[in-house]
Amino acid sequence: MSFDVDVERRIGNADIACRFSAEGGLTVLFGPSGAGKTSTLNMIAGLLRPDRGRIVVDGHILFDSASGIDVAVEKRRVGYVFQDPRLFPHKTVAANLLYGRRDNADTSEFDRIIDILGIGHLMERWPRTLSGGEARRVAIGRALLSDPAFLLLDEPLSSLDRPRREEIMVLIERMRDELGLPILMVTHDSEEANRLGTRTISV
Amino acid sequence: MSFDVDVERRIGNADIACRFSAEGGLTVLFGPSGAGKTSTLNMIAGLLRPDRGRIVVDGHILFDSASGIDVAVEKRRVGYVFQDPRLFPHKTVAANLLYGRRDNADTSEFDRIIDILGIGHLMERWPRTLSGGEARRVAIGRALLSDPAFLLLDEPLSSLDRPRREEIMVLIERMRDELGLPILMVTHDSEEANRLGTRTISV
Amino acid sequence: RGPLVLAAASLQESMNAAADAWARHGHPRPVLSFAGSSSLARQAAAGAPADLFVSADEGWMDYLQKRGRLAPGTRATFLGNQLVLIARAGTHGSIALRKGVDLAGILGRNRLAMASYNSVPAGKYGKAALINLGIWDRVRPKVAQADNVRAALALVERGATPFGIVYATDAAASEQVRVAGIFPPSSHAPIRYPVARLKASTNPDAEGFRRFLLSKEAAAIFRRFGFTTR
Amino acid sequence: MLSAEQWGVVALSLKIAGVAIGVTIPIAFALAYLLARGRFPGKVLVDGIVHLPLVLPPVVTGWLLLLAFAPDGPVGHVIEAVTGGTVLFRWTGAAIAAGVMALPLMVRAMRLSIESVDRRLEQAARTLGAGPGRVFRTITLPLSVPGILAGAVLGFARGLGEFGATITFVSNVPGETQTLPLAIYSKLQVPGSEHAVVQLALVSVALSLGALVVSELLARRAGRGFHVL
Amino acid sequence: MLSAEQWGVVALSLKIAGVAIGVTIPIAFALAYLLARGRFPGKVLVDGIVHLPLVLPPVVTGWLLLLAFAPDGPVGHVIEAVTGGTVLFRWTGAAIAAGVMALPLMVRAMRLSIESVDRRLEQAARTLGAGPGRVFRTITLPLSVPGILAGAVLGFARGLGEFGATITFVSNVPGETQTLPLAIYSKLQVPGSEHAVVQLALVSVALSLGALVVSELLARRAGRGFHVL
Ligand SMILES: Nc1ncnc2c1ncn2[C@@H]1O[C@H](COP(=O)(O)OP(=O)(O)OP(=O)(O)O)[C@@H](O)[C@H]1O
Ligand SMILES: Nc1ncnc2c1ncn2[C@@H]1O[C@H](COP(=O)(O)OP(=O)(O)OP(=O)(O)O)[C@@H](O)[C@H]1O
Ligand code: MOO
Ligand SMILES: [Mg+2]
Ligand SMILES: [Mg+2]
Repeated sequence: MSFDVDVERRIGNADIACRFSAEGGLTVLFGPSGAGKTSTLNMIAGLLRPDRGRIVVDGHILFDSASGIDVAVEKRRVGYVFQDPRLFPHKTVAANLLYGRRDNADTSEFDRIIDILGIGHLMERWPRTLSGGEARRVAIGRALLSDPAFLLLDEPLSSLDRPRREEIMVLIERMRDELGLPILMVTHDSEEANRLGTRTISV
Repeated sequence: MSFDVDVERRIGNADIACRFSAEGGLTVLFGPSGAGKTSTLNMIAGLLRPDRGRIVVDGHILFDSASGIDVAVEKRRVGYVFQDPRLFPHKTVAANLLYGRRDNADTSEFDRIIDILGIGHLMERWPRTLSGGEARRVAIGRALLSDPAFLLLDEPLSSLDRPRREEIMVLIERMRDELGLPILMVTHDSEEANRLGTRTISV
Repeated sequence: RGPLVLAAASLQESMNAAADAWARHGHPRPVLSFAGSSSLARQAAAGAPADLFVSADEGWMDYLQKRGRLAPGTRATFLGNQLVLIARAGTHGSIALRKGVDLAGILGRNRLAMASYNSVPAGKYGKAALINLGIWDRVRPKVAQADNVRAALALVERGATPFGIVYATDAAASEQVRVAGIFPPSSHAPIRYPVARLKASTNPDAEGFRRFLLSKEAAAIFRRFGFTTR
Repeated sequence: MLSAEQWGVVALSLKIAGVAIGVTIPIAFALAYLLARGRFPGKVLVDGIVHLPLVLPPVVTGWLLLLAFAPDGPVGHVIEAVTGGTVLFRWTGAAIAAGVMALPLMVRAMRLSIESVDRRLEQAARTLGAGPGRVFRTITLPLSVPGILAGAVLGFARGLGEFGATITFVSNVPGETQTLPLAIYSKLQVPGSEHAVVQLALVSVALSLGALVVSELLARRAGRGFHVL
Repeated sequence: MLSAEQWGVVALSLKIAGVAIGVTIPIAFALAYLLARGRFPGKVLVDGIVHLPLVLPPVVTGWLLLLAFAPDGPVGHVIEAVTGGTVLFRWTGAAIAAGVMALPLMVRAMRLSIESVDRRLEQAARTLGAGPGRVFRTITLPLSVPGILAGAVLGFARGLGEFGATITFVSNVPGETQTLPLAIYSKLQVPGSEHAVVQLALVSVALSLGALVVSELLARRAGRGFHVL
């Protein structure tokens, strides 16, 4: 239940370096626009290869430039809510939600998450017909339902109204506490950061 | 310096109806996800045709189903910041910013806006290389620089950090007050709503 | 199935009639594939499993023989033809094809349709004849080459060119053209159609049909279409 | 209406074009994927070879096929040893010619579609636990469907219309390699057969229109919701 | 190396394919746009007609062109009256044949690209004050560049390789309509010319490879930053 990250990467003219160690709970990643928050999450997820560094989550070494370890993205068991929804346009909402699901997942959990996200009525719809907030909620659902070992959340609540936000925050808190998932979350909302964050890291 | 909107439109199974009249200043459009805020803005911009209704901005009738008036999108002089950035992927940031610009626009204004948005160093970059917040700021700049007669802002500040947000809010306030532009803005942030909003309308 | 016969384009109607007659004797009807003799010879030379080859000149038959593609002792020349200058039906006047005839002048800015003159028999005979008449150098720039004699015929039928060089049998087959001049037989090598069985042939009926083509009955059929026979 | 013989030509043409395209689709897609995504030395060369049948005169392609598939040619030799037969003058040879000629068209269309697949969606799929194989099957492939369909239609139409390579490679054998174009060509050479030419040409047109309509319907179904259009 | 005569053939081929494609690109794009975006009755018909040259045997297309452009044909008549000349047996006729045969390939590729342009970007442009014309010029057109290039390459290659329609329509006139494919065909028919055939075929291949490379470079330049790839 921990992150141990120390990565460096050059993109264009920007040098992105991020180093932190977080034991348990939810870690908030804080920083101005363009600081490299999304890039850091991408490196942890395995979508962007660090030039140098080491990524350890919950004791599993996901990347280590020194020993040449680089676990494949699909083996990292990450639940990643991207900054943009990235729903699969050729699949219905239901198919999007089920895409990352394991066969042995229990259905009551599925129903609960769908219910909290308030997307039960959207199941048969195509992504392009969703409103901004609806798409965002489906994306959260898709990540949470993939039975992840840890969560990367890139401004997951930004386009949602207060009441909904509140409910989803409760859901995230529950995952943090009951399932003991390490969570790394980007947010610009200090209230959110204070409420959820076990600790805050600035990039 | 006013909005006078009364529109109805059916999309899929959703009936979207919105009626409000706002004199001067900045009007905040408030409502849960999926309520029809974006659809309402699209109707005012002319991108979505109301089934029935009437849209008057600053005394200009933009749409009136009764008398068959429907002003073309490009004639409405709208400054629209979409919920997603929608930058032109084949144009550099600079070209994106200049796309809607009039020939007689003054350059000092341009420089000021670019400066406040903090995107001066991004001019030669391609949109796909921008971070989420950078893209959002370019989209705001593009809309503000098109010499609009009114502004439609769909959660324009959602992916920005506090300090930047603060500066852009000042910019929007200035446009509201100095240029007297009617502004319609969607936000889920009550602090923002209270600060900027001359009035708040719930959908 | 009947034997596969590769036959020169000018045999279109007559060979079909011969095949029908053969079928009426109770044999499977031969399968006929028509094209310029040159194209057919190429396929046969590659060892394609056809049974008979009928060329519009001896040259392409020699070509196959040299490559060892013919069944020994099966080559025989059985038909002859005439070379003519055709014009579109409904036009008038004829041209005496003598030495030095001003064909180029008559063509003016128009063209003369011929089969490819370096390869397809009808074109090769035509070129030889024009050389013999001493007018090749002046006519050559005005020639439009087609990929077999029937394609040249079609150019005149469509009015794309006022004149064309084809066999007398082709001219007879079309109602839309008329003979405007006959090339003196001495102006080109005799037009002769040899037939031979191919070494790759496996059809038991092939030899029978080859012999039939050399028979009196077949000769009568071919004469009906304007060929000369031995 | 058409005679029994003409129906035979139509059926044969459909069989040849259908088999040719059916076999070529996966090959074309594999090549398109390689060209769209692969980075390897000699890529332009592969690209060029794929385009050969398009730029070479069909008769030359036919001639090369003839050389290769002749009983003593490199491929024909193998085929003879394995099957004891030959594709020369056989409908199988006509299908090979149609497939070869259609290949570059299919590859181009498919490649265009693969290149416009948003790779961020593939990334998203991988974070959801899908390995490269599953990502390909569930994301890349279905999102390329417009190009696959366009390629298949182009290829099928090209296969139906294929003439030069076929007549050079497998000759014009009624009932075996005489497809619609060859039948029309034959008729064109027989004075006074304009009626039959027009009839067969109309059949060609009807078939390709049919293929078009089917592909449009498939495209609409496949893209039910997801087309931005 | 090539003889002077062979260089002449190469130059003529390039002229014919180049002019044909240059003239056809805007026509193809207009048709592609119409088919991608238009909603009108008879759309499938237009689609079908555009595809005709693909599905009809080239010799039939050539024959139809001959009927239309012959001095007493409907088009030839008009041309004769206006210009006093004819395109029969002229390089202009060969270019017409090449353009007609290339058209369907170009339309398909361009259409595929136009269909994948995100229309929300066009909406954004309109809110910025751009009328339909400017939106088309500055958004739709440049975003379709991959398809335009793919179409142009396909078309150019097809034009260079065009044989059946050309020989039927404008015959095989050295120096005027004898393009590479026709020259190769002529050589192919003369025993012992394999060397010349191979030489000319290699030139064909080199030209199309050249076109490919140029198009790849253009594509890379045009898409410098914006390709998702
Ligand atoms: N094509 C469609 N078919 C069915 N329903 C649709 C379609 N397009 C939009 N909708 C529905 O219309 C409603 C209004 O959408 P809109 O985008 O206006 O919402 P919004 O208020 O902007 O929400 P958000 O805050 O989440 O962006 C939503 O419930 C959406 O699901
Ligand atoms: N291809 C590229 N070329 C040049 N610079 C790039 C490229 N890709 C990303 N960058 C830069 O890298 C930096 C980090 O981007 P990143 O997306 O990680 O920022 P972020 O912290 O997530 O910002 P935001 O809060 O705005 O989303 C940005 O300054 C961005 O402009
Ligand atoms: O081989 Mo032919 O019959 O001269 O065209
Ligand atoms: Mg980011
Ligand atoms: Mg919205």
